[in-house]
Amino acid sequence: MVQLIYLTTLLPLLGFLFNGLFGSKIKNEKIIGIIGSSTIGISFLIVVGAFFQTLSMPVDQRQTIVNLFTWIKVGNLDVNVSYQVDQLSLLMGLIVTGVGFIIHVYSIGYMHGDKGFGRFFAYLNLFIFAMMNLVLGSNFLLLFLGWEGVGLCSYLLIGFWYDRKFEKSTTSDAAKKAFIVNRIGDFGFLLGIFLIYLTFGSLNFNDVFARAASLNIPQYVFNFIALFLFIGAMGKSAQIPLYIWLPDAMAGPTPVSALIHAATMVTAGVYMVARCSIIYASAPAIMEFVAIIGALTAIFAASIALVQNDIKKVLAYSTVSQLGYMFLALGVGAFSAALFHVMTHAFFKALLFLGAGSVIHGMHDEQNIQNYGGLKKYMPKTYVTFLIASLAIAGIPPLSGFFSKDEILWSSYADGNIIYWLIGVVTALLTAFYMFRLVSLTFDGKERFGHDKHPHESPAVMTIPLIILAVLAAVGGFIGIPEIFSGEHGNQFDNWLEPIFQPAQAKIAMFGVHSSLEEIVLMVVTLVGVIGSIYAARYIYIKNIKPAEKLSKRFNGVYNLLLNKYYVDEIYDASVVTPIVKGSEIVLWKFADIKIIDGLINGVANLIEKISGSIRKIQTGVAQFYALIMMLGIVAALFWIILSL
Amino acid sequence: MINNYLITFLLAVPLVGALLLLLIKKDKENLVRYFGLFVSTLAFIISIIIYAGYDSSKGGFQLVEKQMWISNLHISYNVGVDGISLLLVLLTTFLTPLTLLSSWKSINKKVKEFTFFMLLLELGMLGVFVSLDLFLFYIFWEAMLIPMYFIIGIWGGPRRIYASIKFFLFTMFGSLLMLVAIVWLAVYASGTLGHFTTNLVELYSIAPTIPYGIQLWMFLAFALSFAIKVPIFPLHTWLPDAHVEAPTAGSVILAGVLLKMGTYGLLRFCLPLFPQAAIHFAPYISTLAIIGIIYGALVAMVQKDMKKLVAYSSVAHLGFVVLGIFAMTQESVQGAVIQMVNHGLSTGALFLLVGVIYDRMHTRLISDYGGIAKIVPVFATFFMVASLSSIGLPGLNGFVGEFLILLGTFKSPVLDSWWFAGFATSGVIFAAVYLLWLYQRVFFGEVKNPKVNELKDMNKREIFILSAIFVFIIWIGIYPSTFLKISETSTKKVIEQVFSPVNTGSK
Amino acid sequence: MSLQLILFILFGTISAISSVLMITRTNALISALFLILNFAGLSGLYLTLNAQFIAVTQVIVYAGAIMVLFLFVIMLLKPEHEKYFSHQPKLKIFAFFIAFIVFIQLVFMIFVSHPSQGNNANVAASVKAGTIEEIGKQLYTNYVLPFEAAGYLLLAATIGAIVLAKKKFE
Amino acid sequence: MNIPIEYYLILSGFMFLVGVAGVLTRRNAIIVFMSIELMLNSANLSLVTFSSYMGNSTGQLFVFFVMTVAAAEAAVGLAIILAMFRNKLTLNIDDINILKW
Repeated sequence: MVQLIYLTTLLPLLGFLFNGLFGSKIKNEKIIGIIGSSTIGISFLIVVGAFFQTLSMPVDQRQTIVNLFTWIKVGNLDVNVSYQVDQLSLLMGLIVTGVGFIIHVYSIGYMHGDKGFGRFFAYLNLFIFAMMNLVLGSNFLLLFLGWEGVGLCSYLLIGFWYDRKFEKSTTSDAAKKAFIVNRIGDFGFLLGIFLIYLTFGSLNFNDVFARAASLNIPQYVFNFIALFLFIGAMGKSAQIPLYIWLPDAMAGPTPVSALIHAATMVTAGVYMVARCSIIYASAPAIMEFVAIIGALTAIFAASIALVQNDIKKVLAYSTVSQLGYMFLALGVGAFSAALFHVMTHAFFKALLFLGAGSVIHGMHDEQNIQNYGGLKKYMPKTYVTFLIASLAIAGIPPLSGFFSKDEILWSSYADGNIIYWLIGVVTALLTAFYMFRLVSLTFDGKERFGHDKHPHESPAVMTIPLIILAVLAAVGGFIGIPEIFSGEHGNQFDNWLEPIFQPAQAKIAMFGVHSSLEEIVLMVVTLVGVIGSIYAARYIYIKNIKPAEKLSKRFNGVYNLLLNKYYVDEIYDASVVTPIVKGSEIVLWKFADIKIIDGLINGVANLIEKISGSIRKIQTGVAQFYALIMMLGIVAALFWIILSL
Repeated sequence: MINNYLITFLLAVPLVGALLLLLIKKDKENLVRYFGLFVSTLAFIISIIIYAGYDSSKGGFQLVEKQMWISNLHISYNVGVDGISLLLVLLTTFLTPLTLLSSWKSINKKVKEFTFFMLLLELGMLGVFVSLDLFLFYIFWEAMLIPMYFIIGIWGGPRRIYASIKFFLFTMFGSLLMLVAIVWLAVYASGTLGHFTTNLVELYSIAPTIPYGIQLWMFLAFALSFAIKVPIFPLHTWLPDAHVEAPTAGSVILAGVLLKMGTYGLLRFCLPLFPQAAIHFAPYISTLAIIGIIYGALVAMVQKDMKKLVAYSSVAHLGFVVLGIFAMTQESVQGAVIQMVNHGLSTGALFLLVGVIYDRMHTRLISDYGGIAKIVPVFATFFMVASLSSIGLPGLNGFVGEFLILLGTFKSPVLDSWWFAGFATSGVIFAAVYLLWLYQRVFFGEVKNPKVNELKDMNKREIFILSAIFVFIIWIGIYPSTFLKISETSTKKVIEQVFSPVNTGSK
Repeated sequence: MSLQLILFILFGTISAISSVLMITRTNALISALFLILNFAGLSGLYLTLNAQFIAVTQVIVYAGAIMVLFLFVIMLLKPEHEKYFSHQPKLKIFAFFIAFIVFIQLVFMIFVSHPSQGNNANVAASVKAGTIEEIGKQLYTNYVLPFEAAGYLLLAATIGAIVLAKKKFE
Repeated sequence: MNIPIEYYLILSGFMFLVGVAGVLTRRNAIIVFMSIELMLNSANLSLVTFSSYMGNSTGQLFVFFVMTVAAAEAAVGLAIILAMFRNKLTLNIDDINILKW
């Protein structure tokens, strides 16, 4: 099974080609949907097979390299298309294909009747292809191939309904923004790759990491590599200051938001940093930087999510915030905690998005939560699953979110800084609050929509994926039960990933001495706070809407600041985008290019024309005059001869 | 044995074809078109045979034919290919039939003359790439201008006269200096070798012994001529005009092949002949190349005319190639060579696509379009792939070249600074900006211009042309080794010539 | 004073004076006649130089053929009389001045280089060189190619003259 | 042969410069043309002089060819004057300035 791992990229690629080339000709949605989903389903089975095969191997042999063919070979550079099957890539592969498969199935229902049905599945398959390359690639270049590939699919899928209005313009604007912001990140990533090649002379993970651990390399080089790579991660995983594209990415169809912009693609940055853990471990300053960015992003995005009214926007900012958590974890060296959160987040955030999709589907494309209310009696399955997911993200035991979030908070306290922990906790409280604001406004309370809307439960093809995901979101945390509860087995999840992070962990001084009592106290404190904020949210938004309104009026400035997302988009627009566009047009093109460079050249031409224009007057056309001049010449010539006699 | 005449045969095909074409009656336009297509396809087949006959593991000039021409001056008809020129020969013969095919419907007046000039153009371009004698090279280099001048001047847009004269004067200006340098070199050779010669292989052995101070001037004379052709910022202003005014086929050839002659010249002549000067000037030219990358991209971003946008993007792309050449590492030079081919394919494809839509709407202004993805989905898809290839998406051809160039620049001992690669890499952002913005404004959004509703999607002929290009776009993206292998030993040799101990010793 | 010198002075004076008169006459016809006189003087000078063939040819070709052509054209066209110094007189004086300067320079050069000094003229060779026999021999042996070329030149000139002078078909 | 060669040369030079003066000052195209013939003849005189004094016939052969050229020139030149007169109805070369820019 491990050797067949290339099928997990090949099959989606074939699915993409089939649906892309023939999708528009085949009118039958079933065929398209089945082909699109089954390629991913089979891939999932292969990954599962590979997983169990790997599990049966001894711990130190759990890495397999599947070499396919030489990609680029020039000079010392030798890059193969080869897949690395190990604990980390299998974990990511399981998430990608598993959640991917569920979302594919869900999309059959969600996209029903859309004109671009075939195109949609083609893009989704292409996405899985790219994402699998990203997580399976055994070198930085293949990682980058997937990295860019998922960016492309994200672009294509955000702009899927390219003629629809979205906010001030169209969805294609959002798509373009996503791609370009990602490109800014890629710029850093590319520099990182170059520097890696320059430093280690190879781009293969195994070579690079082995050399990083053994060679004596100056500190600043590590810092630069780590920093450049992290810039890439900032773009892909929507961290400050490059997070701006993700909320806009919600312009795409909801399954896309679930798959790409919540469960898989945006976690690519986390995966990449985790993959390069040894490099980061060698650059403590950058680790600190990662933690700070993560923490800031977490609380910053959560605060914006508090007041948003678009159901998907809330979830988008929530995603940004959760990604911030993951980077916080990476920054404090808790790599496996970050990945654990990647996994649980994939479950519950995908579920949330799919649930939101189900609501939007049932409410005929209405997305404003102020126009919902009391939907739980119309769509009970959606409600229950959505509630589970909300509890999970809020971190209520024993749902999955509790374990992963707790592990991050604990690590940030234990290995980082009390401030990280505080930010984490505040973010957790905010998360619980906005999630339950969302749940309350959507499913509880009075119905605030017009009579023309007839909310209905979604078909089975959509609800079954919801249920599956709900189960996963509920129980997914048990594979990572912290040591203090599970006893001598320890944290299963950590144990599985331990060989990957072992070299990095060895470099960072890990786990200062902390008592388990401390851990439990912190856990309880957080839990109490979270429950309190859930209660507050439910109280305010179901029973008594007044305080919220009063509050928002009283702090009108703050409220508007949050509602307008701190005006970051506008600031970027005014400080970066407009100057570049206007500067290019007015200064570079119209002035430098046309006036100066071209003007200089045309000026020379004109000058010559003018000079010759005046010189040509000498040509009177009277032959005698010419003869006279000739004679003058003869005089001069003879004179010269006479002098030399 | 026949191998020795293969290249002469390759040159003869378009020449004889062009002459035979003159015998066809003017009004038999379709016959003329089929004949032109046949001749150029034949040239392509021969170039494939040349490829088959070329041993890429050996490197060096192969399939060489040498006939003394002006024996007193040791000027010979000397042709041959190495890995670098072979790739460009293949590109030329590949693109020419496609461009002829693309102008099947769009060129209606003076079809015979058009086909004639296209074949002559092909001859000139092939001659430039296969010449191993500076004198012969110079003849082809200049001769190629003439058909291009007419192609722009007769079948061009409204400002074609201005554009064609500008094109002609610009390139002419540079090449005159080159002529002076060639003559100087030949005279220098007569001092060292005892006889006047323009034979490239002989000059390779003696040119590096030219005193450093004179080498600088020689280098500049050659480089200026090539820099105009490439074009390197700030000598690029002929390019947008020529591109915009030229007919589609002209633009494709101009972007696809003609610009490559400049970079090819840098690689074939400037570097090996004047290694010390090249090393001395490398940082300056690289700086100009990087300015070109960023400047070209920024100016492309704000263009209102699609063709002009693509033209400025060429400035940026060729900046990468020049950077790669002057970084002088194996990776970057290989990248530059493959990027020459890439640019020919992807920019050629973009020009063809703009031509396709221009044939239907007779406007290239971006603002006249919008939302046409729904109306012409096939066209939209092709345009998307071509744009992505130009942007440098991994898995397509553009990435391989750009990546190698940047990687090589990063580790270049000649430039010896991260800044070059750092700034150049920012070009990847801008490329995405201008192309995606173009794409968005043309294809996405709502239909604003009611005329576009009647647009017809691409027909079979157009699909065939672009598919042929896309095969290679994807091939190079996924399995570039096929092409990298061809030029590997040749580029290695160029770098060795630059850094050979003799040169560094005599400094 | 030898006869030769007397003849030289006679023919030289005729040539010089007639040339000056030729360029100063307002009537083209008179000018042409003076030019013929000048050619006749030249022909005489050639005889003093033992160049019989050239002397005869001079009379036949120049004075006979070419000048007749001139006279024909002059009479055909009836050119108006021109007022000699009326138009741009300064320029004309300047032209004469220049011509004079060049003449001085020439004379100076001739006297400085003094060609007659090292010249031990061989009369017999000189006489032989001027005979028709010698010239004919040279013309059909060493100079046969230029001779043919001259023939073609004349043919071309004939055709050219016809083409230029004939009235256009309208 | 007792006349110094200088005499002939000076005479030749004098005639040449008279011809030059004629070309430069006259406005009648035919007279200008005749002045040119005068210049040719002065050159012929030099050639014959040298030929005779050196006992070598080459100079005289040259004169022969010069005469051929002069004949051809006269024919074509007069034809041009004719054609010109037909177009412009003048022989005044001040009016014939089509060489002007």
